[in-house]
Amino acid sequence: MPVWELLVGGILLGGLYALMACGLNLIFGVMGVINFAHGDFLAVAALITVSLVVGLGLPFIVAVVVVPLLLAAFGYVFQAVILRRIANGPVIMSVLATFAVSTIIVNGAILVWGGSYRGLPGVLGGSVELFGLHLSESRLVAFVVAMTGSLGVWWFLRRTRFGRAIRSVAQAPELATISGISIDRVRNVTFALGAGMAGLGGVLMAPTFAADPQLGSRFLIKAFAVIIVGGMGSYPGAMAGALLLGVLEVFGSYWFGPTIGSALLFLVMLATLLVRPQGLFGIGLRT
Amino acid sequence: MFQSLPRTLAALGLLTAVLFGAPTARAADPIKIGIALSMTGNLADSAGHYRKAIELWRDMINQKGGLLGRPVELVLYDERSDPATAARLYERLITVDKVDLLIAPWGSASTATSSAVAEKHKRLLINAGGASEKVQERGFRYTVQTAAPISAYVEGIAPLMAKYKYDSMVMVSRDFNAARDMSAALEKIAKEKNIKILNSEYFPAGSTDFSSNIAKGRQLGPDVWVSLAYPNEAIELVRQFRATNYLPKVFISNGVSQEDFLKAAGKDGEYAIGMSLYEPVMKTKGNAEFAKAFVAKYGYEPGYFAGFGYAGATVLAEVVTKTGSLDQDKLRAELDTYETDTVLGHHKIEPKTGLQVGVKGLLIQVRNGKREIIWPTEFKTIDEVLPLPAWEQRS
Amino acid sequence: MQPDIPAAPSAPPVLELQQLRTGYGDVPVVQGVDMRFAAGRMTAIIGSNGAGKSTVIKAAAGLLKVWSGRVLAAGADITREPGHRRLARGIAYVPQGRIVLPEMTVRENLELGGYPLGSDRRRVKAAIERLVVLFPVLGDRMAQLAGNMSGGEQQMLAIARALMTDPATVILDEPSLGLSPKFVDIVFTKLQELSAAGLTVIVVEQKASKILEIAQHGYVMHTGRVLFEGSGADLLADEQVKRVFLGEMPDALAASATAEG
Amino acid sequence: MKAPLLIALFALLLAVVPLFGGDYVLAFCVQLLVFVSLAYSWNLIGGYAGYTHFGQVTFFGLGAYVGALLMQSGVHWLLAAAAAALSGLLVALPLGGVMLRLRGPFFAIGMYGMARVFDSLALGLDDITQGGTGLYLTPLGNLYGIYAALAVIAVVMLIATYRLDNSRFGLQLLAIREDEQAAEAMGIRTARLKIAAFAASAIAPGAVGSLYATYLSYIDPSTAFGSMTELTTIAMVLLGGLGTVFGPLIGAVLMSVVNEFLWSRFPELYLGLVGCIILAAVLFMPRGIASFVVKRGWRGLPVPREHLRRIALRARGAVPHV
Repeated sequence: MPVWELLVGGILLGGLYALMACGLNLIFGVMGVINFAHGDFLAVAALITVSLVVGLGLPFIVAVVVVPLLLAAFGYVFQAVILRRIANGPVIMSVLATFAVSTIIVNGAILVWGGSYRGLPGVLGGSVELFGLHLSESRLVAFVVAMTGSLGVWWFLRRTRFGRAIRSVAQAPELATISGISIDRVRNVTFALGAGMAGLGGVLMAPTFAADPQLGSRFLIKAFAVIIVGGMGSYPGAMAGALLLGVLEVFGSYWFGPTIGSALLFLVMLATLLVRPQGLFGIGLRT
Repeated sequence: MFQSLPRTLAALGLLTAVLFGAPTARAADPIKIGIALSMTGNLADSAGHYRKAIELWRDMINQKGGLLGRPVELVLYDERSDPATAARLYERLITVDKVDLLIAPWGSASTATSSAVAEKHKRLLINAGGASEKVQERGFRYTVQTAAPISAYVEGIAPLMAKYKYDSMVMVSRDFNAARDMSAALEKIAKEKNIKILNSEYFPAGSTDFSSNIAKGRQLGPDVWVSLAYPNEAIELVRQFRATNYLPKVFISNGVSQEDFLKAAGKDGEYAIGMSLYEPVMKTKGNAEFAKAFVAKYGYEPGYFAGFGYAGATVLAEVVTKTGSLDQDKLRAELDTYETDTVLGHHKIEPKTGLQVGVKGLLIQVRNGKREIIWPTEFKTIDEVLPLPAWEQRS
Repeated sequence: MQPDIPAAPSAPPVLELQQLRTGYGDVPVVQGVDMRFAAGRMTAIIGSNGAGKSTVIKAAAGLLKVWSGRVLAAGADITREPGHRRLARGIAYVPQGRIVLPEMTVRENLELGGYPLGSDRRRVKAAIERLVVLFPVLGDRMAQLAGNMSGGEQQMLAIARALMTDPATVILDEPSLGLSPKFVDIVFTKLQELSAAGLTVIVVEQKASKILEIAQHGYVMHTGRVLFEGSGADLLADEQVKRVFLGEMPDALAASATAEG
Repeated sequence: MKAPLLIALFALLLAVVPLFGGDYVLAFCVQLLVFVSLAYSWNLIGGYAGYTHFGQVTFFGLGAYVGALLMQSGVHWLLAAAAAALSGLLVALPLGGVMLRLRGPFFAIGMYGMARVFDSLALGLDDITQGGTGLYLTPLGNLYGIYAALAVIAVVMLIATYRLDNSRFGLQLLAIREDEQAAEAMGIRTARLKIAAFAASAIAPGAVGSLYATYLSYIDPSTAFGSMTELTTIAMVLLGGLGTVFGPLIGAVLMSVVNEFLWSRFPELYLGLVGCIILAAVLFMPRGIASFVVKRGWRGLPVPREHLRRIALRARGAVPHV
């Protein structure tokens, strides 16, 4: 059995999962909003990236900067205009709202890009050799960005004034209000941040996957699995959870075939929910 | 609330009329052909090419004066890649829109459900987009396949392997009905030709990671890697081959034979081999005209998804012209023995099951960003390069 | 026993509620309440369970949408102003129930209270130092998780946090809730100290007689309305208040009190 | 007295449809009734007990496969549907025991994962299910039988919901939704009730799944466990009114009609348009149409215990401390 190859493959896949989960962890883990449109944020970001790089011939790095900003702006407006109005309602309302937005995004993307698959040939397509193993360049970059990004957000939430404000809004919104924090503003910025991270995720996934408007639903549940296994709102946890799930999926697929391999992801998620709802690693921001 | 009962009923009646009434008024008494296919859902991309070809066919035939002297009109619906919706929409096409002729949806699953509806209404359904043999083997009288059957997809593989004395393969396919049919067909061939099948796996639709399959492939070292998959999966496979510096001696997938693959895989897609059923360069009947018009209208070369749609419509139009009628039973009877040539090649069905037996398969190789035919020899446009050149030897 | 500090007639009260109506969802809870909180005074709001005491001050603190009526701060209409702007007007609020962030340290909790001070670390630090003098118990626990402290200590932390921005007015919602008698005394003494130092204190309390002993002014609420108003001493002395609200009273009696009031 | 009248009217309407409608109207009604039944079932656990989740297709798909396999071995389709209903119940009992320990979004997401697990099983156990090939069945000659069976299920679900709404059980479920701990403190055996509601909510989906397979004469994993089926059902219930007697019916009818109208006229936009409609409903009628109409004083729609319902539907996190 090619243990090392599978392990490295799993870890790099975990990096992609961490990337998918990064923004969702802020939005679901910290704000408690189940954002059904998160996968579509990723897909649209990937599609915009393809359009910028292949269509307009801009360098990839431009997309890395521009696309997250675009998505962040969209997220801000989405939160400020729509989600804010139902923030105090039952969780299921935000689910329905984000689901509705998801269908609108998918439809819009089909109108703009058509249904076909798009890729980024030539961008980060190569492989890097390390100790006799061949690692995907694009996944390596995604992995590094996901890990540093996660650590960065973790530091931001713990150590900065605004990060603390986000945490207090998540844990006790009333307390935040009486401490002079505008819940609306914090939520808008948090959602924008989460959407921006989804944007970055989408950009970095564009070189790996064939992107199409309906790519999103494939990513969504995996991203949820990652943050549930890792612990809601916990960034180190999500990183560890993503790696664990990636490794598990690759090994599981190797042993039991891809169908069961990807089902393992959900089984682990269910087991975590039932046995250790706070996540396998440490404590989330919301308990 | 009961005082307003008459008014409520009137409103209900109006609503019913709006809902279930035919959406378009008749103009110059056209012949209406009904199709429901995916505009959304996971088959939207492949169905899109199919649809474009059929729309092109409509334009072309109308330019030539239509069918039986009447203009052709398409009634198109989106079945959302959902077999249930497809069934309902064919019910609608038949009973509400009262279309004259039917062409099947894209994909075997939706064809399975819509063929049952057509059968119930004794309506001819041209199965132009479903490769699975199971659909035909149900013995539905009114479903006639113009799409290539699974056997056509795989027939080039054994000769190619024999030529290079390759004797082992792995199969990694998306789990859907046609892929399972294909595996069965390949297993049969393998038995006859003494080919070792080292591994046969299915991945669920929506899979994007093939790390474990590649690791297994590297370990097993097959000569040939076959994937019955959609273009996105073919794209992701070669990308991941490249990214992990893996390459079988031959990589064959039907997903390679589409424009999306050429564009999205770019250089990484070079030398990949595609199972194909149609190529624009083929010297089949009417193909030059079709390919030219297709490129002119849509800006890219048609692949076999498009070829299927055009061929299905062509066969349908020919039998209608020949019988001079829209009577479903007459048309079906004529199709029993009707043989013709389409852009796909020869059309011929097995009368009992309606299974297509005329269309032959091709193998293509991607060279300089274009599809070139490498098999069978009579259509060959280029000599194949095999085994696939290693990644580091490519510029 | 308290020196009476009459509010200067010309100066508007620091906080004033006019014909306030509010509730939760569609359910009305507070049905037309008028209250005036004069500067420097300690005012107690008492009443039975469900009288609407907490609801009134929540609305005053901007945490609950006001259905009708007005909330004035030093004469300015702040009815529609969002809750997070109250601190800027010098009005702080100490909620009841889960009152600290248990997974944050004491220092982080205090820093949260100092959020409006901005990112200037020195100002935050100075404020914390000032409060440690007032609440010595917090001094040696700065690095401890707030959730690990006793209920009384958490209440101290909550009050300290509310004072981080040095507000002129502080509203407290049942600060004695769930505390041991010893800590209730400590908390009340602390309130008295703060009041004596010039802070305007508004406090909702179940422990009515105890709070009326130290408050200069008081409101008695029942079923969403103000039943009685008066100085702490007067209310303490009032037979009806005593009979109905200061002892264990059956609902029927309260109803009769409502009818009479 | 008005509710039984409305139910009778609905039943009557269902009875006359086959007399006047053509095959397409019937096919439309089959789809509609599938969703009505699913919506009422989901309403039991999601609306009354407050355990909203995204895993109802688990039972729908299970029923489809159980029914299809039985029919393939020669069992009559009605019997197969009954067996499928039973399979839903039998699987839901232990599943409920385990999953209902989860709350809020965790239960919702957990059940979504559960549906995916079953989906994978349908693909993975290909010796039994034929994997992605799907199961082919002999089509029934016409739709009347299936229509009638579905109509009966829909009416039974409607009546059951009406009875529940006026029963002690219903009240206890509402209490669980409102505050589970308090309900427990009041002596309500919450665990048992929740599981009962969950299991009850799995019966009709099982049967309906089997009937759906009969209707299509084909079933494959992506049809049986489709996420769209799930989300459409939930959207219908929420649109109509969570935890109300007529909400699911109103939601299902309205959304099916709107869907039908939009996709035949705006095939390229309808998905987005449906999204816009749902969004508008969420923003402007968050309690669903049933409550919206009642609030506007339309007395035709009976809603018992209105006051309680209003409290129960109040925003989370604004529980009064009065």
